[in-house]
Amino acid sequence: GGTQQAETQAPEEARPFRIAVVMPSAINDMAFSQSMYEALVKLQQEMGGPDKLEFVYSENMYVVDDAAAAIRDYASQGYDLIIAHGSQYGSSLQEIAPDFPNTSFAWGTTVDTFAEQGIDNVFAYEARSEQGGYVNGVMAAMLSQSGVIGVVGPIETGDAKLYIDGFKAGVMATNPNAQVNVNYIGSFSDVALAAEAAKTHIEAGADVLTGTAQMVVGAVGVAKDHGVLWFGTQADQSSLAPDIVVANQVYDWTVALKPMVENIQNGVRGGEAYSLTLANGGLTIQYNPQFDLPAEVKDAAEATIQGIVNGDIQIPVGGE
Amino acid sequence: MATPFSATPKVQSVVMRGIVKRFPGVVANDHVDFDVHQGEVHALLGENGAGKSTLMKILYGLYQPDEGEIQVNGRPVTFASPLDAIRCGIGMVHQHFMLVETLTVAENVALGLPSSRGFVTDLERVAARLRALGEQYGLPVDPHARVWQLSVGQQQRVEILKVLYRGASLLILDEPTAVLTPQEVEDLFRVIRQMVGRGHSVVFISHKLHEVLSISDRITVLRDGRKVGTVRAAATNKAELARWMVGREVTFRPEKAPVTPGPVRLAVEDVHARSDRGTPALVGVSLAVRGGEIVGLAGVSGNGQRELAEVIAGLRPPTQGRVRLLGRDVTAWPADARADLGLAYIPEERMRDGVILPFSVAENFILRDHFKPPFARRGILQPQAILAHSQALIRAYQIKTPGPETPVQHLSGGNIQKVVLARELARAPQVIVAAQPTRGLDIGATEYVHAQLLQQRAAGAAVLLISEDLDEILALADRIAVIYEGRIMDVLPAAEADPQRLGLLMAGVARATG
Amino acid sequence: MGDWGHILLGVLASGIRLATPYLYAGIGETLGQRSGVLNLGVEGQMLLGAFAAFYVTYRTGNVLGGLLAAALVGLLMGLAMAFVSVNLQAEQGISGIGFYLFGLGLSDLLFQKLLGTVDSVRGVPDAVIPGLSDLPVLGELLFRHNWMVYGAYALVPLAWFVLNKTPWGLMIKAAGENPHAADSLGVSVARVRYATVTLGGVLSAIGGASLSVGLLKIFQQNMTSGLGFIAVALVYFGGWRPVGVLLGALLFSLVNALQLWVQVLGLPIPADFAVMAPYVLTIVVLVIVVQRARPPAALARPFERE
Amino acid sequence: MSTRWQQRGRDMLYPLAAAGLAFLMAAGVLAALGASPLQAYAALVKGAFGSRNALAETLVKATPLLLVGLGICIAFRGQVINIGGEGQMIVGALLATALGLAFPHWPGWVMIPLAMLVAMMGGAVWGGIPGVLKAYYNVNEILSTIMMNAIAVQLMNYLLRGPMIDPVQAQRASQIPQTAALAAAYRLPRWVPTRLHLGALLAVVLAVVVYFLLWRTGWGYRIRAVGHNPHAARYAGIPVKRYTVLALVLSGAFAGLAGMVQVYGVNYRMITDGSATGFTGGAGFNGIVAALLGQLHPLGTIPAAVLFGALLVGANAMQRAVQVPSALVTALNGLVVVFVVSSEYFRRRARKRRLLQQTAASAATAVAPSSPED
Ligand SMILES: Nc1ncnc2c1ncn2[C@@H]1O[C@H](COP(=O)(O)OP(=O)(O)OP(=O)(O)O)[C@@H](O)[C@H]1O
Ligand SMILES: Nc1ncnc2c1ncn2[C@@H]1O[C@H](COP(=O)(O)OP(=O)(O)OP(=O)(O)O)[C@@H](O)[C@H]1O
Ligand SMILES: [Mg+2]
Ligand SMILES: [Mg+2]
Repeated sequence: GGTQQAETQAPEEARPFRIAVVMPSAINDMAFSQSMYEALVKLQQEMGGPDKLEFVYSENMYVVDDAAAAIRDYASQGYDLIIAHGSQYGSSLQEIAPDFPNTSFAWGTTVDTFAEQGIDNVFAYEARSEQGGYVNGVMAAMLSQSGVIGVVGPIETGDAKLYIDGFKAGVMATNPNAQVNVNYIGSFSDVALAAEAAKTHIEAGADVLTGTAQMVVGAVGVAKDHGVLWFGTQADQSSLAPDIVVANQVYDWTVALKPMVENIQNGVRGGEAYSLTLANGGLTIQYNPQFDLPAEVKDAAEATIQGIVNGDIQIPVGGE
Repeated sequence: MATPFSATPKVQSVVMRGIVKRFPGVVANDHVDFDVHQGEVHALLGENGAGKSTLMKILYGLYQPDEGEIQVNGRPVTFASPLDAIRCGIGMVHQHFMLVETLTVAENVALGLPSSRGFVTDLERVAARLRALGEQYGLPVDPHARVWQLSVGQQQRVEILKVLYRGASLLILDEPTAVLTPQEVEDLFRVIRQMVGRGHSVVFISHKLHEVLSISDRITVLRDGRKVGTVRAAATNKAELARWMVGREVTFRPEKAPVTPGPVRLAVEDVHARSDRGTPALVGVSLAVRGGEIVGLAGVSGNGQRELAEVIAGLRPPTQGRVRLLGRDVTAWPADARADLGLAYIPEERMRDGVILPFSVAENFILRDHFKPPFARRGILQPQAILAHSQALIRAYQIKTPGPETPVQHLSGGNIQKVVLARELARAPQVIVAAQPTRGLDIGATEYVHAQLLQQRAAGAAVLLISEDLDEILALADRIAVIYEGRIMDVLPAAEADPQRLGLLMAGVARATG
Repeated sequence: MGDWGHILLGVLASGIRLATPYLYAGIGETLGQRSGVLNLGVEGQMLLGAFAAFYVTYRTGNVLGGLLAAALVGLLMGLAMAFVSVNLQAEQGISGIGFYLFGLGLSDLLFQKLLGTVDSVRGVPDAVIPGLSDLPVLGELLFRHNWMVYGAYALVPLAWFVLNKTPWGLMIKAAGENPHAADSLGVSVARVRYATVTLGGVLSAIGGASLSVGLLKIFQQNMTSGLGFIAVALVYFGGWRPVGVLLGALLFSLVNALQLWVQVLGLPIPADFAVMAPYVLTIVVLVIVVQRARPPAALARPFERE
Repeated sequence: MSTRWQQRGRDMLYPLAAAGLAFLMAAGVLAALGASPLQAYAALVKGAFGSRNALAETLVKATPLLLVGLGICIAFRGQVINIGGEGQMIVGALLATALGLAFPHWPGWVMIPLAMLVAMMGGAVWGGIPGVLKAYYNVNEILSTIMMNAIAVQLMNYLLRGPMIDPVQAQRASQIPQTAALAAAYRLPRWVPTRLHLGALLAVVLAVVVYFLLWRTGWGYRIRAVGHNPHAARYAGIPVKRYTVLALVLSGAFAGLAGMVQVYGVNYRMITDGSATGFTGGAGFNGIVAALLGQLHPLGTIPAAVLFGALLVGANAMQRAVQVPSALVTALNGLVVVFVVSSEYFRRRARKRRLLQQTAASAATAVAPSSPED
């Protein structure tokens, strides 16, 4: 059984709100986990520092059953919200959450709160990364002279697949004659192979590249060496190669976290799903200020964002 | 003779005093005194495990003594490693050869020596010097041959050359004759005499008393790690030495009762086979052994004995020809089926092929029968039956072991040999193939093995005795076959054989008619 | 036709590059194994080397300093491994796994505490050899890599030379085949093994550096991602000969380069199977080309006189 | 008899002291990172043993280590180095999961044993391939098992993304690479409210079985004989190659079972994060360490696996409690492994010195006393 708590009765000032997060990679991966870590730091500042929001994390929890142990442990320590930041953690949550009915859990990236299974204390959050992918795709298509664009991915699933599907759609919508070559290297950590994949793309004529997950830092370096343009996602990668990074889709998880915290403080423990979108500001396209982006490209990007926000542009993603 | 160590001082005298060396559970050397003078051959005698090798390894810097001191040319020395001993002019040829089989002869010799060309090896120069040295001492070798391609006798030459090359003037030869043919022993003795003539000194270890008596000036006998005494060779005899070593009288001529041979139990017909290297090793060998008969197979090692034994045992498929056991054609049978039919096999390299060293004595006894009742039922081992069997064998064969659970690797060489023998003979074999069954054994153990083989003969078994020791063959065999380069040169009744004639046949000199 | 030529060229150039870290680590491991020591900690040494090189280069801007730092770190790791396997006679399989975990963790820890985030450096420059680099086909294939790539290939004849033409080579081989024989001639087996294992550590660390400041110019946690273990496997592939290791590294890398192309060209093969290809082929080649080499007889056996 | 146990007890002191030394070294790093070592290690111990749940987690972690370790005992006794535990776990789990999902309506007591069998077969095949390659094609098993691991990972990724994907996920945009959940009836019984499942008990029983197999049956005898001395085994008529293959087949079977147990006992479905460790938790590797620390003895592997499991579980708890980077935990594990395996030297030396003293003291006996080293 879980520890009984009565956080809803407690006045906000009485004690800090406590969040624990379990992440699959390191908090400085320049990608998925770092974006969550930064969101928590930002949220902490916004809420008024450690006195108001306390958070702890377990990083590199790529072993699914270790993550489950961590989640259970945090739950029994009476955290207010436990975030399982990885789609692979879903089934663990599904099992643990019912044992701690007074604790809230959050699962990303997904839309599934297990409401159908009768569980009411799980939130879900996802990033509609295909949106930023689409915008990046539009810009990539316009900037590419060769009409060949390369993508480096880890394995063909999850967040990576969403982003890449969106990116492809964006390119095609802009230049139907363009060619998007996709390379999944089969790993989230093999930077050397990611770099070589980027080189292969360049050999195959690509003059614009993008990619997703933490191993792409290897590909960014290659792009830099060859003066080929790069579009980033998940975190701002401009610092790696200020000359060639055009823009990044940046995740701001606070957009999902804030309403969750509010809900919990109001006694709602779960059942809702949040999406980071361009519309709600959870996703933003951050242009690299050091990159001299032609005005018409930027305008097209802004127009695309607008189109996605107001629903004019539908992005086809999903099933095989 | 210019060697890299030509500056090495001549050893005029070595004195070891009060040497004590303990191993867990054993005092290998217990206050042993030993000395060697320039120009002398000093033999070291003792049963298996008496401490001979240990004493010499201490002198060579391989082991450090727990107590005692060593003096070279009157000055006390401590040898932290063989390098120190080598620098003093001491060299050792080990009981178990210390050669890197994958390297060439010249490389083995050059190993550890600085090169005249600095960063690059000077193997040609080493080879040239090696040839010169070989000529000087009558020890010819091919410097560019790989060691694994050499016969045992040749390997021994390399060992001696290695030592001489380093300028040693005191040579320790630890059982150098155990694996040599009589001819090779003669050659070795010639070399030893030549070296002594040049002012070198030699420590000679052997279990063969006649060798010791013929080559050495003085003899020291060890027993159970203690020194029994030192005598001048001229002032003693075999019987006395044996008594010193064993502590009792030893018979040298085994009692061989007359037995009427029965039907042919083992027959090899026109067998051809290849060696591990793919070269022809047996070329049309035919041989028959009757029940109640010991046929000795004499020959210099490497002439196909090993392959013949393996073909009979079912471990090497012949390319041509048949093998019959008890009248049945078993050419296509696997090894274990032949063993079950009544074949016992005592392999030549028993440490490698005959026992599993980390296994207990009891486990080694069931090496062939671990799936058969009473030792196993439905695949499950039966500890009581195994234990009872082991105790019976340990008693019957007087194997010196703390118990059946002791790992075989803790036993002495002679006792390991007894384990193999006991296992094979306990299966009531009808046919026995025994390869070099007494090699490396002390006289007590040798006597015992001989008695066992004769007892099996008396019980009606057919025995094929493969040995390089002509004395052994002459003492035991009813008929003697000689093998040379994969062919049987001749088969003689024991009565017609003598060492000279056999030696000629073994050297491949065509049938000595008359 | 020109297209395929272009692809072939691309595959070759990328294979040549990808083989670099395998060569450093594999040659180092070959020397160690020839002397009788199995080092499974290569991956950890590579990671620490990669970090040291990156960090020093990052802080000082001096890539030579970075390489020196990597060598130093490799030296220390090699000495530690040598101490454990030679003096303490520890089971080499597990102690290697221990060193791997140690290197994996420590490199990551230092990365987090000293750098904090992924960043890039200028790193080792590409060779631009006037004339040669501009040759039409060969120039791209052979003469436009960074200097560390050439270093890796230069190691192969060097290691061959040391093993087969020098007194040290004799001692190394003897220590690995029959340490008792070497010992009985006054060769210090311990010293030989210390030398090879330490040198192996240095080379592994340099191999790691060839990633962090050579090929990629970044550092990321666990950036070797199993590469060190493949390097060990390639030593077996190569039959403990430097040239064999070279062939193995090239085969593995070329197939890897090829599978990247297969994906880029959009051939209808699931990516997972493409990624699998180098591993499968390495085994298949060994089955077809019968491997005759035997491991050094004393491999992974601690040496003790009594 | 009692002295033998005394000796065993004394022998345990060395690895424990060594681990202590490793912890002491890491304490410095902890302090440098601003964490209190005392507090950290207290959290570690508490996280591994401090409560019923902690203990259960430790045992859950130890289970696959033990199962893989048992296979390693068999393989290493047969002188084959099986580094392929990770791949064998994956393949075993894939087959067992596929079976459970294909037939969701059978009774649990039918499916569970069947799934175990199938998983063992899967692992056996994945281990058997390197076995055959080694015995008949002279392909070194270190090489082939490392390669087979990578192949298994990609096979898993392919199957979990494609043919075996959870039908729910197949319809979603994100397509999480996981299978559907197994039927509730197929879950290994648990000791609620913890995650401790039947697999742990099974592993302990199997440790005894492996002990029995290795030392009380003809097959085990042969595996050990072939391992210690293939020449003598051949001379005794044992088909050496077949037993080399068998050693790897059995070893793989145990790893395959470990994979199945992780699915049927812990996760109830297969999920991949693209890496082997994501699923195996590194048990395919760490099982080797556990077996070697257990002196390649199936019964010795039990405490070794529990201790190693405790270290892994406790270290994660420590990370949570004092918020040290997980990297430190990994490095600490590495140190512990190195120190513990090195401590064996001091144990051997002490034992030898003791024997020498006895030898010096008592009158010399001709034959060494029995001191089985296995
Ligand atoms: N959804 C995800 N988003 C971001 N990172 C992830 C995700 N899932 C897994 N990872 C990370 O990917 C890494 C493992 O991936 P990868 O496949 O590269 O490992 P690997 O190097 O192949 O491992 P091994 O060689 O041990 O099999 C882990 O750090 C894990 O945290
Ligand atoms: N390295 C060692 N460790 C433990 N015991 C040893 C070691 N070397 C020798 N012994 C033991 O010391 C004793 C003397 O052995 P040693 O080899 O000196 O005998 P030996 O006289 O040369 O016998 P053999 O005629 O069989 O060669 C034996 O009991 C042997 O078991
Ligand atoms: Mg990987
Ligand atoms: Mg001796």
